[in-house]
Amino acid sequence: QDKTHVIGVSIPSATHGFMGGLNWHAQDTIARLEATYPQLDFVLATAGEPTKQVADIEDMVATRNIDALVVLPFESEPLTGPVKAVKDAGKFVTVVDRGLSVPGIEDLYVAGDNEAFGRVAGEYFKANLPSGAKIVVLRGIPTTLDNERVDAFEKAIDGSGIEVLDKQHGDWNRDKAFTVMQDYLSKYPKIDAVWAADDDMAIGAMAAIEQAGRKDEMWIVGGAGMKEIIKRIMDGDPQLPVNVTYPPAQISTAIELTALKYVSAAPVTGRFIIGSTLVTPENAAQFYFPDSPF
Amino acid sequence: MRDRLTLSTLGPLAALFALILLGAGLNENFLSAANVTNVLARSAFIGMIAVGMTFVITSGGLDLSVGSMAAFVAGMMILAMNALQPSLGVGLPLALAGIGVAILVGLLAGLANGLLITRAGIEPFIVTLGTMGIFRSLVTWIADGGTLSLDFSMREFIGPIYYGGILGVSWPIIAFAVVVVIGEVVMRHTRFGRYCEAIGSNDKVARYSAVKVERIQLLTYVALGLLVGFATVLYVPRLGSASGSTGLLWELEAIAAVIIGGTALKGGFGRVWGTVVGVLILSLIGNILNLANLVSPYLNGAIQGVIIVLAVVLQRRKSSAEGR
Amino acid sequence: MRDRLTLSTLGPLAALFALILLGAGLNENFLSAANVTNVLARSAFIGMIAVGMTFVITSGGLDLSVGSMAAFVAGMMILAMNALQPSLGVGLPLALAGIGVAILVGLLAGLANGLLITRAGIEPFIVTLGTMGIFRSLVTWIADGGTLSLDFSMREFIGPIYYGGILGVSWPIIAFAVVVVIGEVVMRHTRFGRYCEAIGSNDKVARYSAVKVERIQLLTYVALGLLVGFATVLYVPRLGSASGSTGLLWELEAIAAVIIGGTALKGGFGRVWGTVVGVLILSLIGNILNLANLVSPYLNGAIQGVIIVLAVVLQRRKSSAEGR
Amino acid sequence: MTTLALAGVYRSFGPIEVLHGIDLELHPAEVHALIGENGAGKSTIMKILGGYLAPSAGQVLLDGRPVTYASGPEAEAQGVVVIHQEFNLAPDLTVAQNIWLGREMGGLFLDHRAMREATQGLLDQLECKVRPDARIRDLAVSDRQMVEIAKALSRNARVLIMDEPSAVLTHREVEVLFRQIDRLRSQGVAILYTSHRLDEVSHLADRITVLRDGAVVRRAGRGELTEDGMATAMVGRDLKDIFPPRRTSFGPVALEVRDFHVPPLVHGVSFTLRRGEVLGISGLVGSGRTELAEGLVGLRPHHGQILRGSAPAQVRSLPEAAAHGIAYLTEDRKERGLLLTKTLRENLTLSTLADFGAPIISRKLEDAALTRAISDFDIRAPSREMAVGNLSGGNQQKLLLAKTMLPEPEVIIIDEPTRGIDIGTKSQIYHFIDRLAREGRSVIVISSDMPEVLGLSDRVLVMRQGRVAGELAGEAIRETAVVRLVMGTSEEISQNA
Ligand SMILES: Nc1ncnc2c1ncn2[C@@H]1O[C@H](COP(=O)(O)OP(=O)(O)OP(=O)(O)O)[C@@H](O)[C@H]1O
Ligand SMILES: Nc1ncnc2c1ncn2[C@@H]1O[C@H](COP(=O)(O)OP(=O)(O)OP(=O)(O)O)[C@@H](O)[C@H]1O
Ligand SMILES: [Mg+2]
Ligand SMILES: [Mg+2]
Repeated sequence: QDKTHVIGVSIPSATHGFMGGLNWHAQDTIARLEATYPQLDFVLATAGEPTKQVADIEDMVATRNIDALVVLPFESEPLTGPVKAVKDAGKFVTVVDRGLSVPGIEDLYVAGDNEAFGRVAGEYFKANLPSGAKIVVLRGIPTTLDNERVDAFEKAIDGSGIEVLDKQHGDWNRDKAFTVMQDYLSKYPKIDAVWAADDDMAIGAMAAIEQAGRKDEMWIVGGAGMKEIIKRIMDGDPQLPVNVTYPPAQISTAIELTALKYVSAAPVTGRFIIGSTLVTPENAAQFYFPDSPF
Repeated sequence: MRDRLTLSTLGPLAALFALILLGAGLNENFLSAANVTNVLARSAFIGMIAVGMTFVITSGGLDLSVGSMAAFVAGMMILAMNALQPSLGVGLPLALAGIGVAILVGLLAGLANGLLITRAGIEPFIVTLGTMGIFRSLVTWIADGGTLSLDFSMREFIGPIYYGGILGVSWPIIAFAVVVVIGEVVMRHTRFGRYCEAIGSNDKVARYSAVKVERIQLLTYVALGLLVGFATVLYVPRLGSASGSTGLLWELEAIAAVIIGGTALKGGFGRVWGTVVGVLILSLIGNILNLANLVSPYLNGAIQGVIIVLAVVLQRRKSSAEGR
Repeated sequence: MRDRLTLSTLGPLAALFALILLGAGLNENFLSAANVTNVLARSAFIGMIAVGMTFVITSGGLDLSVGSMAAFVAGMMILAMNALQPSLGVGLPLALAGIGVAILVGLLAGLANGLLITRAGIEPFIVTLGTMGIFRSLVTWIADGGTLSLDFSMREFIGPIYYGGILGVSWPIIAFAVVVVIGEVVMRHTRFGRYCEAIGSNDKVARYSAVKVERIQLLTYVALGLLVGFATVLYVPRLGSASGSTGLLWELEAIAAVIIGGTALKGGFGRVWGTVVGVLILSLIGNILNLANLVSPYLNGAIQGVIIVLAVVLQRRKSSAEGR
Repeated sequence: MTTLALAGVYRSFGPIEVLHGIDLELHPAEVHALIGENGAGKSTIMKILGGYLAPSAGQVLLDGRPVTYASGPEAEAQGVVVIHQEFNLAPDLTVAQNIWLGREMGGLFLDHRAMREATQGLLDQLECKVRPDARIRDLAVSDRQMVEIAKALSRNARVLIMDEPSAVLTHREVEVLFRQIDRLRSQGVAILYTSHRLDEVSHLADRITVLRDGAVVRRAGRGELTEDGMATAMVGRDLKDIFPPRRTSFGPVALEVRDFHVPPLVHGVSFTLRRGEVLGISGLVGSGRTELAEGLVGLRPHHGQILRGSAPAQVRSLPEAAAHGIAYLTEDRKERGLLLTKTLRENLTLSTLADFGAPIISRKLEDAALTRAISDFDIRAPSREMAVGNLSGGNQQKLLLAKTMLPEPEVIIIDEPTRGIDIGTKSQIYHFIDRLAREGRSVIVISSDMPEVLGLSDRVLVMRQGRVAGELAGEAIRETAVVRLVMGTSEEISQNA
């Protein structure tokens, strides 16, 4: 194993909390692996939109002679063709989080479970709210994965008698969520709970609720396990009873597994789905990473 | 300007009233004190920035960097407050230190833009496109891709800057009103405003009239930077955090507000109170879309676009008699 | 124009060469055929749009909607092809139908912008800000918040439009070159180009000289729409899908390319080949950032910003002798 | 037989009627001069004839038939061509591009060579040295005027309407212009001409119409009116002593310039200027007078010495010049002098705003200043709140003068002060300049109007190709002497003087 292997990592840029966490984990893992394995080289590129990501991948192949690609597609559809081209060029391909639209391209698939992310939250709502309860939903940026989460959530509460008053897009953004929540509060005199499909949005929504003085009226469930939120769950904040994980650290798993192919004899292929679990005050400690920026 | 009150000035106001009527018709809570306060307070950030932008655009410039600048200023403010907290403790001194840092950083950022534009003689569009990338990148970098958050105890302490107020009027609204009044006076009744209009209508004539063109232009960017600093002082207490996505597209919103308000994009004619109307129109559109379940939320952007164009049509229709 | 070749024209070229040298120094593969092809081919989308934008800006206009328009055109093209696939089958007729739809939709979208601007007399900034929201919303809505994707078999079939070529030169590069040559000839050697410059320079003079100002302006937007259509015809085979995030910020990139290339934002003077240089500069910055692990990826935006400003400083320094 | 005529034409702008029932006839092969005070309505008449404005009432008759044009270009298609008082050129385009704008040669592709050659031909015909590829932005106003004339000549007019074409031209160019007018007249073109230089009118005109306050007050044939008679008809009273008597005593040196260079054109200029003195600067177009002046007030990079009194003065910018009490009035009123979209008040006070209250500008002081300016300079504005661009050309010039004088400078450099100003007001301005001098100020008058230079100056500096060709003082200031120096035909005269 004297040959140097180059692993390309292409991920969306840190435009919101979750992606920020993912970026941090990616860099952290790369730094760690580069220190441990001198025979590994990493190329990291971040992209703000699919076209840029495709360009990044092309550049990795054309100029950096990568042996393997770890990619978290900005969007599945547009990346499918280009990633397939990488695969066809004989590279090892690891796909993270968002699957490609044609099955069987990647060698390794590491992902969170969007369907479970929505379902777990929905099940908690169903179990903890009476029939006739009114809730509002803050959605992410309009994307397929947002659709999957929301659909799963709605399916999970189906038949519970819980009424979804509204579901607007908070774009996974604190400020936008704050504004939307403020307007929900003006619009609906009674709200029993909020599902903010992301912890950044949960934080924005919480601030709006607090300002309106309706803190005792409703609780919030966010998602993805941001450290501040987890901390408050640990502390037993009644406003934040639980959270649903969607770990940004999945990128670490993916990079590590890919690296393993070049530093060990272990065969690495297959699918690793990291499920979404419900974080409760009881188990919160194990999801708390105070050093992560997320 | 007075004699023209009847015509072009009615345009943006008419559009604003139309929106208010629409909102009131769609939801009875629209005119509630809480909602009005919400809308006004959240307009304050963009509003203060847009007032500064009015001067920049009036004097023939442009600033695309304000959104990123706001993120950068907020980041530095939070960083500074977190760093000083051990020595200053939670309290007024720390709050003042944070405010000072925000204003200073805003001023310096505006100065950087202004110097590049006036000294190096590069188009404002290019300079501020460049600094837009630079400021945003720096925030992301400082925040390590994540969010810079103010220490919780301090957040509680400065929260009232956004949420508090006097006589039921919240601070952001008061600050915004003060900025608007000063801006209007400066634009209409001081040399600075007059010079901005002169430079924007014909910088050569201004130069031949002994106006220090570069200095005035520089000042517009510095003033805008300062106002971004002020806006940030209001912004940080609200959520106590800053990240790479703070202030995203504020520049577009601020410029749009200025132009909806009747200031010419080519410069030479500025209307601060028009800008206020523009800001309110934009805020109200968002508010109304949230309050009314009109259609698919996917179409919010489309409705927003249609209303913006309609608002301006309404305005231009009225003022076309003037031949502007 | 000829006598001025020595001065201002060297500026953008100098910046381009500096970047090329930098790239070649950083990575030996930079000048490899594969990388050069990649960079040129991916420049083609923005490049074609920027050529159209050059005409719009030269005649004193602006179009902020091109990025969203590209998304919308791509969406409609995919929708049409998927709808027609059962009847036409995978093959050339379907590809041609898709291309026809893209061009038609682009043309209509450009026409809509142009009519609102010239007939209703609203500022281009406002109109295209509005349609920017509208087009993007429509795509999101049609795609139901997700992604519209071309059937995979068809994607395979039309893939060669992007990836194929003749004599080792890929189609996007050829198409881009053709558009540039036509654009340059139209700008320099036809009435249309001349009238664009005249209108941008002083529309009243143009009107007094029997130039049909509104018609020319309308045509610039239609031409830009058409070019967005063409660009989309190249884009869809590459990624095979369209969503709300397709073409995000392309408008900013296209406008920046035009201005880096030496066209004045206020209009009156357009340089198509300069725009090409601008597009290449922007593409190369991205490419070079990927070539070397310079710094934290968080700082990419900052480096990009610095290089854009530097490129223009280099250019303006050279041309300041002209007194522009 | 008439080619183009107005019958009972009225025209109002808003509530103000500026033309009250004008009848006017243009005949082929005839030069018809239209004269009148500033704001009398000459330009308005010309715009109506040229299809750029519609009459509020009354008719335009072409070959005896009533016509209504939708636009200027439509009239131009009928052979009615206008040279506008205000420039009508696109600043970013070249000379050739402007001349052929809207009527480019060539088929699908433009025939650049043909257009450049044709342009060169036109410019040669006008003895104009501008290159066809020069951008309008870079041209001096006089050159721009020549381009305007060239553009009109290229149009093959049946009717040529010229609104003060000579206002910014020196006598040599005026001669060229007259030769062209003679040629066109002999080819049967009907010409309508305005000028405030009455000598030109009596030389050129076959027929004269005098306008006062929007109505025709006098019609005359060739030779029926003397220049004095024209002036009297225009102004409505007798004009005597157009020029003030010469001053006889001067104070100490106010300004001294030594070995002054304004690259690339102006070199080695030295002169002194005393208090109470009026120094005229004469020269051909492009002789560098404007560049010298702009160098002196810091608008152009320069080197050499400037002394105010006896102290050296640094003048790197206009504000610095202002601090030294030096003011400059530009020859380019449209591009450098006035903000055309702003009101009179805003323009008047722009360069001296600091004197009108700080931090809040006092509207009252401004209004008072405007009232004074309006009466001092006889500015005729239908409304004080109107955009300056809608003032008549002469009244714009008066406003510009008022603006330059407002800071009460010690040394005043005025470039073409009376461009487009009517004879009555001219006289007022000459007396005003005289008053300034008698108050102990120093005035430099750069002028292409020969009688003005002769009548006003205590000393005359003649420039040729960027250098001082000679200086004349007292009795030596005679037209022939100046002309010789201007043309460079005789060196010894400068020595004698
Ligand atoms: N667009 C306009 N709007 C308002 N008033 C106008 C407009 N154009 C001209 N006027 C007014 O009409 C009157 C006649 O102007 P005109 O330009 O015809 O004068 P003129 O005889 O050409 O004067 P000059 O010798 O100064 O050029 C002036 O009082 C002028 O202010
Ligand atoms: N802004 C400018 N840029 C480039 N060249 C200029 C500019 N202004 C004037 N020139 C050129 O400089 C030369 C001298 O012009 P200048 O105006 O100084 O001459 P002048 O003696 O004042 O003549 P005029 O009677 O035309 O005012 C002219 O040939 C003109 O084309
Ligand atoms: Mg006139
Ligand atoms: Mg001159």
